[in-house]
Amino acid sequence: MCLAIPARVAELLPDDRARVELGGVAKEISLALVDGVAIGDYVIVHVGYALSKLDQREAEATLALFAQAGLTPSLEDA
Amino acid sequence: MCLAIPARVAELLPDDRARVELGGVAKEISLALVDGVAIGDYVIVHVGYALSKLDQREAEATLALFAQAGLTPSLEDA
Amino acid sequence: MKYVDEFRDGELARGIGAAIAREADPARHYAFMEFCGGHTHAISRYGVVDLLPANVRMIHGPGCPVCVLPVGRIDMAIRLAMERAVTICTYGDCLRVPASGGLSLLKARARLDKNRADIRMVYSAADALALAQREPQREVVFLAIGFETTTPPTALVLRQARALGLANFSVLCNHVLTPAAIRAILHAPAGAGADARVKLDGFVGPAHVSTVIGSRPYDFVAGQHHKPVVIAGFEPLDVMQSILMLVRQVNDGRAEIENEFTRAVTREGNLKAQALVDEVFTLRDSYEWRGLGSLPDSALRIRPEFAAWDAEAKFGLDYAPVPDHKSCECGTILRGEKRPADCKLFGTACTPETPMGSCMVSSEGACAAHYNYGRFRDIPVAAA
Amino acid sequence: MKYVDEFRDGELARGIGAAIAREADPARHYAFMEFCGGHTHAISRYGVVDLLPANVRMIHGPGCPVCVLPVGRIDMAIRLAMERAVTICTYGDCLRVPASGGLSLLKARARLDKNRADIRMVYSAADALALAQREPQREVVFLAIGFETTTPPTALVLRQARALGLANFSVLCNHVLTPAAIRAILHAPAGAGADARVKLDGFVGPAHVSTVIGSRPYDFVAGQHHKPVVIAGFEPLDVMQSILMLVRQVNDGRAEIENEFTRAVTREGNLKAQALVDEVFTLRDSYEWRGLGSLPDSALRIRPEFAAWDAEAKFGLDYAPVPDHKSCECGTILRGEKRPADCKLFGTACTPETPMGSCMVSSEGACAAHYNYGRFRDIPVAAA
Amino acid sequence: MKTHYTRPLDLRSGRVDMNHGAGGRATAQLVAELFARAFDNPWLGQGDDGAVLPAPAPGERLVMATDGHVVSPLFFPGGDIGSLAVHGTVNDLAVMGARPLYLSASFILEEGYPLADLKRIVDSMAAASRAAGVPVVTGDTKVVEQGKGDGVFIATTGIGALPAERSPGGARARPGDVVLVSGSMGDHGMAILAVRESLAFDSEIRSDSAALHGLVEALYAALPAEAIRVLRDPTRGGLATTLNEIARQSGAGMRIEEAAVPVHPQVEAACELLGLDPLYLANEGKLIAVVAPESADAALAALRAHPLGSAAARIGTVVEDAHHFVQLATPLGGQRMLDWLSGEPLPRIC
Amino acid sequence: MKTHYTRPLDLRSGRVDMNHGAGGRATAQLVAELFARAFDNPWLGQGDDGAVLPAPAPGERLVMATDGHVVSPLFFPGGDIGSLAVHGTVNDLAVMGARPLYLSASFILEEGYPLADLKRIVDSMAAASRAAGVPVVTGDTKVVEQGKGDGVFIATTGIGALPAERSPGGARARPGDVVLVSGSMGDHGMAILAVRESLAFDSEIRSDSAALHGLVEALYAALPAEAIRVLRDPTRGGLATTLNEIARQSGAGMRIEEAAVPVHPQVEAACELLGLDPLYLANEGKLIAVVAPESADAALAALRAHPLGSAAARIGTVVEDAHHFVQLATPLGGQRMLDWLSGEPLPRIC
Ligand code: SF4
Ligand code: SF4
Ligand SMILES: [Mg+2]
Ligand SMILES: [Mg+2]
Ligand SMILES: [Mg+2]
Ligand SMILES: [Mg+2]
Ligand SMILES: [Mg+2]
Ligand SMILES: [Mg+2]
Ligand SMILES: [Mg+2]
Ligand SMILES: [Mg+2]
Ligand SMILES: [Mg+2]
Ligand SMILES: [Mg+2]
Repeated sequence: MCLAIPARVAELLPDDRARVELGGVAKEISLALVDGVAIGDYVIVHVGYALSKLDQREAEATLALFAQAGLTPSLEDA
Repeated sequence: MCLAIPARVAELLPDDRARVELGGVAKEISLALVDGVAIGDYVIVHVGYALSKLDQREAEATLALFAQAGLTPSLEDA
Repeated sequence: MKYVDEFRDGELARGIGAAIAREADPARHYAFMEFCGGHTHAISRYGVVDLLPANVRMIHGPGCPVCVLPVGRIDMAIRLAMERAVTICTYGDCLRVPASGGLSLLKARARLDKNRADIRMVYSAADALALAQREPQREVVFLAIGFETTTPPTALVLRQARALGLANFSVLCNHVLTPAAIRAILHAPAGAGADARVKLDGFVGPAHVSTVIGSRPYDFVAGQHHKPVVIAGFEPLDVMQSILMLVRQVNDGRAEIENEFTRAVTREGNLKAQALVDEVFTLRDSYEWRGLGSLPDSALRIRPEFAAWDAEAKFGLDYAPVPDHKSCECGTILRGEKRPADCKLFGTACTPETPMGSCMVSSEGACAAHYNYGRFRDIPVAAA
Repeated sequence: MKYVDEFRDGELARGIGAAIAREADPARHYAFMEFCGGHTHAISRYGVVDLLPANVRMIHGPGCPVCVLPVGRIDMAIRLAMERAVTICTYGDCLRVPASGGLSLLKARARLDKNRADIRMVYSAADALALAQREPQREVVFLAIGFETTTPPTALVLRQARALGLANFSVLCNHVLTPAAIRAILHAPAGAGADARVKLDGFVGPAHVSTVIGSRPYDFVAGQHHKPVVIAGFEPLDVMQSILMLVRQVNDGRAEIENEFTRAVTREGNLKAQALVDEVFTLRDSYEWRGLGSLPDSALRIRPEFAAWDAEAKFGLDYAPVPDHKSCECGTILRGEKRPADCKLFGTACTPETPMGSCMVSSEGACAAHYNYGRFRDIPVAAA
Repeated sequence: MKTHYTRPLDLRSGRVDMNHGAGGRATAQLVAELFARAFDNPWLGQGDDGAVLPAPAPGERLVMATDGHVVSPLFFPGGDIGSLAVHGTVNDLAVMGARPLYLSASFILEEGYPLADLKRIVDSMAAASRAAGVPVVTGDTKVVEQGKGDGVFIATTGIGALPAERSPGGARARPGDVVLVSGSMGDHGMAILAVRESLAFDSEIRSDSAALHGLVEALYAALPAEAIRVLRDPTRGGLATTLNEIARQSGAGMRIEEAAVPVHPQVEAACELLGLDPLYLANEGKLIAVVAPESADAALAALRAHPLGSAAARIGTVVEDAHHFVQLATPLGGQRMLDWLSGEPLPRIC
Repeated sequence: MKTHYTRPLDLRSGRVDMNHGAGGRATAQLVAELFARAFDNPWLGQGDDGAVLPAPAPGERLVMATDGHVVSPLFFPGGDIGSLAVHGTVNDLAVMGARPLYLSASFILEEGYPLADLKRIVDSMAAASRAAGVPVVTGDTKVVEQGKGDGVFIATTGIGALPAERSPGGARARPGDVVLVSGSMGDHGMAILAVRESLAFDSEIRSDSAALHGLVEALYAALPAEAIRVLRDPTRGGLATTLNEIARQSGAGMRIEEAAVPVHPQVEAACELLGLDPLYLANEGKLIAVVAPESADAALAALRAHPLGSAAARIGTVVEDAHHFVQLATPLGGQRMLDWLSGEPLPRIC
């Protein structure tokens, strides 16, 4: 449920709106539900609204966790 | 102007309406503008209203007049 | 069709034609105006001129309700539909009448937002009223046009609307009066082509209009203007017979109101219809006729008692006259000074698809009748 | 697409899959419920089960907002459009949800007089509001559905509508609460198939719902029910990682609320959105969930201050429950007792074109996901 | 295991919805359960993007004709849009002198249209196609939103084979040729008007909608191919417009005897009521034939011997005329032009 | 004497009105000044009820295909309804293996549609027809009242000639055959969605609308005709539905490698935003080819050598499967079904 996707904020617009960019596609959305968004931030977009900011450091950490899970125990021990 | 056509009253309907007949085609019209119409009468129908009754005797007289005009004087004199 | 077919009989026609040829004085010309478009139509459609001698000429009068409707009145209806989101209901004849800006009701309809407004053809005024009753959220305006024949039905629906207290229905009234137009023809000042002006020898009088108003209203034509009138039915034999009767009056030096259409027309007319019209309508001070200009006491307006159903009052409409094309010769054609083919717009800029002047508007107009039915007479055609 | 593609990497997936296989105890079975349809979709669309060992089984939960919408609520919207000439605006997902009498919003739309009413898809609640502003003569009702993610946008448009004093706009509110549904799953009485009932070993917790409500509301699952929860993103690697984390909790005998989706979910959630929701909505005493029955305190209604924009108040609507088809097994499927192919209606009377039960409604429902993506697993297929 | 089951189309109370045009399973189901079943033939059954068909015999040329059908109302006395869509295109092939071979059909359906009515239309179309011996070999179905269509539109295209010796064409009329019509004028147009809500009157007028290729074959059987100059079906615009088209294409004029043009008495009466001219009303089962003078009698006899031509009549001749006017001799003995239709034939009050 | 003058059509600010469809002078004028002028060819110029055409070469069979075009909006990045109406039908002929020869066009116009826009559409259609070398040889025009149409609908029908040795067909795929696509999937469908007011987003996505018969000829030039089992253009319903159609017709299954299916990155991104799957979106210039395994490399090379096939890819194989399922290997390494499109592809929130 709740189809949402992270998109990069490309431009801040009046009235709490922003232009976000995802894979070359741009769309205007509302920032009314999140505070303190800056250009370059990633936000999670759902039905035309940003629901939250994406924490880029946490994203990298999660990816690192994935990679670590994939390491065989022997390699991990090594 | 004022396209109108004589049609035979085939049926008297409520609300001052009638069913008229012309060459096998039947249509419902209003009799609100004419008084004393009976079945079998011919009325002159214009935009769905009878404008007047047709005087059948006068019609015959007019046709007779046409025929008379067509008679050549010589014949007429004869 | 009884009382129709008999009046179109070819053999009788030839007989009457022969009588006209026999009785018309070869030494003189006869010029008669058929006032009504219905007669113009019958003459053109049946090729009646071919049965008349060369010295009897028919001049097509202004008696076509859509032809005389001025551009500004159609503009009013179009504005109501476009700007006031109204549904205009009107007779099919009106849909193609040219308005300002290259529009007509038909073309305007193509530009409407049909979710809100519309322009619809009705067969009868009652259909417009029924639409307003059926769809109370729709604002319906009946664009009423016509001479004395369509006026009583309009009066009836106005009376009904008032009785029903119908809030979403009104009438944009353009009913005009035949006698006033005949008077205008008789009074018309000579134009630039005054020399060429044809003296009218008499009138073929209206058929169905006369069933309503009777023959009495034409008395002034004979009395004041010394012109004969023969009221005639709309079938071709009626027209021919009335021409014969006019020839006879002219030959006799008479100027009388005669009635060929005795099967439907009386001296008094339809008193019930007249009373009804009188209850609902009153004279307009002045009304502009396309091709004839503004004529006093020549049209009807809705009485103040019915103001709630008078579209002009309800929507605060003002009439803005729009001049006809300056090359249009309708005026002189209606007075018999010129013929359609004499107009330089005829058949080029002005055709039934794209009429420029009033006479090209309906198939009953002088120019349209000539375009549709008579154009071939302008040129020699090789025989089969 | 940054922060998307990396989370779909096939090589990493195989690594996590191998870790799960390695860490899962071959001597036992693991049954985890992914509550959210978003997870169900990711699992089905990416074939995640093929990367899991046979003793780890995923049970598809009720977390799909259109699946849980009961027939009676769609009926209310359809009645508004058909009988009250309203324009219903809603998300695309709702259009095909089956209602009474073989209808759906899409099929009802085909029966409307579009001149008066309509049923339209919108991408956002704001589009419905904009329509009402653009067309003041149109009565617009936004059929609002969804869990905690779509609720804040609905709250925003309600606040705007009140600020604008918009008279032709209202919301038919069907916002529901995730924690209440999880509670219902945990409390569900054993059905006839109680013996077959699967003990749930833990939950994959909602992704985007949790960005709004945070991780705190799931504490009762661990605290009262001693079940682990791992909040996970909706990408396939997120799901796999969360399964690995659940396996580890089970192996360790832990029951904790863990968060795999740290890049977007905090313990507190989006406080601004929560405050807004609180301003506009309040708890409903009870709300019927399709497949789960009536659950107390499980949904939101619009506060009395906004009653003028609450379609239920504005139009005096009453909810009439409509029972599901008696052969529908959604309830037992949601509890893991049965699988879609066990239902005798599956794939015959009940298909995505003609769904009979809630699980077949959206592609996120358990039955629909199996029909669309997994049906081939029910039968042996010859290899290429 | 049930893998492909779909609930049968609800042809009793179902309606067309957007899914039926989306190209997925619902579209496939509509095609399979309604169209393919009704039109049933091997080409359509293949389910490919088009139909593979035997080519015409050696020496024959192809003829291709198309017509969009948008009639309102969809059902009328004497037919419906389905039968009309077959006849309209078969007739265009027939009047080219061709043997009609195959039809294609493109349906544009409006969301909300009752499937039961659609089935009636499709069944009627299939019956007309079978009766004419011209199968619908390929088709297409689209659905448009309510308010963006009008129930059902059907565009049909036909392929025919034209024997080498035949070559009728609108440009081939020459002075002296004789103009024939196969029956009464205006029946279809008036049948439609009679059931328009706004005009409603009662009559027994029925559309003449019929396939004319049999009648055309009868004509070719009776006279030398070369003697058949022009064949045409006077549809929209009626006899008047069609004669003008021929006159313009041939650069000739015409003289028509109005009294010789057959008109059904009820059509004539309805025309009087509405202020219309039957010569401008559409026909959907009538033929205009311009033939060499020496073959005129044989042509008339051949037409009259066929059930669709029993009221055939000789109505006039082709004449030299640089302005290619069509002139009418009126029953009164006068002359007038019979011009192109100008605008739509709308009921008149004046 | 001026006898035939008509004021020229107002192609700048005029609008379609009911007169243009009445079949009289206004219809004739629209056809003459707009359609005949744009499509300009001898057949159309004849002005008869249909076109008389040379038949295909001896031994060749006829192919007939039809499509109704109802796209909204009428103009979109990469094309418009005019070019689409040509490509849509030419492609149906092409994927039958036929050389497209002739097109017919049936226009259903809505009262009020601007003539200037109609001219743009007709000009675009004429340009597409000329570029494809397939003339529009006959046509028809109807006008419907405002609110009973949607601007312009165009139904086109095509005739092609099928050489004796060719016989691709949806039923001819057999286990072991290789499935190729000529380029990226979903471009047309997404280009249309991008310009729908309700969804509007910015992208450079353009419809792939193009005529495919050149590409098909390149394929036939490169491999034995027998090796080309199935050709199809994945239009409505997209790749997923078209593969299922082929599987059903052939009574086989398919195994597709999802990662091998080319998708334009912006189409992929837009799909993420809207909750759509590119494999269900329409294409209007892409080919699916099922070829014999031994010819797969040659086929791929031939496709890639053509400008319309530069991104061609081998995406899977045909397998035995009594249930004729299309199965997809996901990039993650899992398996799933790729089912028929169910309903319309609507944007999702969940
Ligand atoms: S042809 Fe046209 S412009 Fe000329 S007089 Fe007649 S109506 Fe006027
Ligand atoms: S297949 Fe349909 S009826 Fe059966 S359990 Fe699933 S949703 Fe319910
Ligand atoms: Mg045709
Ligand atoms: Mg035809
Ligand atoms: Mg024809
Ligand atoms: Mg198709
Ligand atoms: Mg409609
Ligand atoms: Mg096709
Ligand atoms: Mg196609
Ligand atoms: Mg195709
Ligand atoms: Mg045609
Ligand atoms: Mg529209």
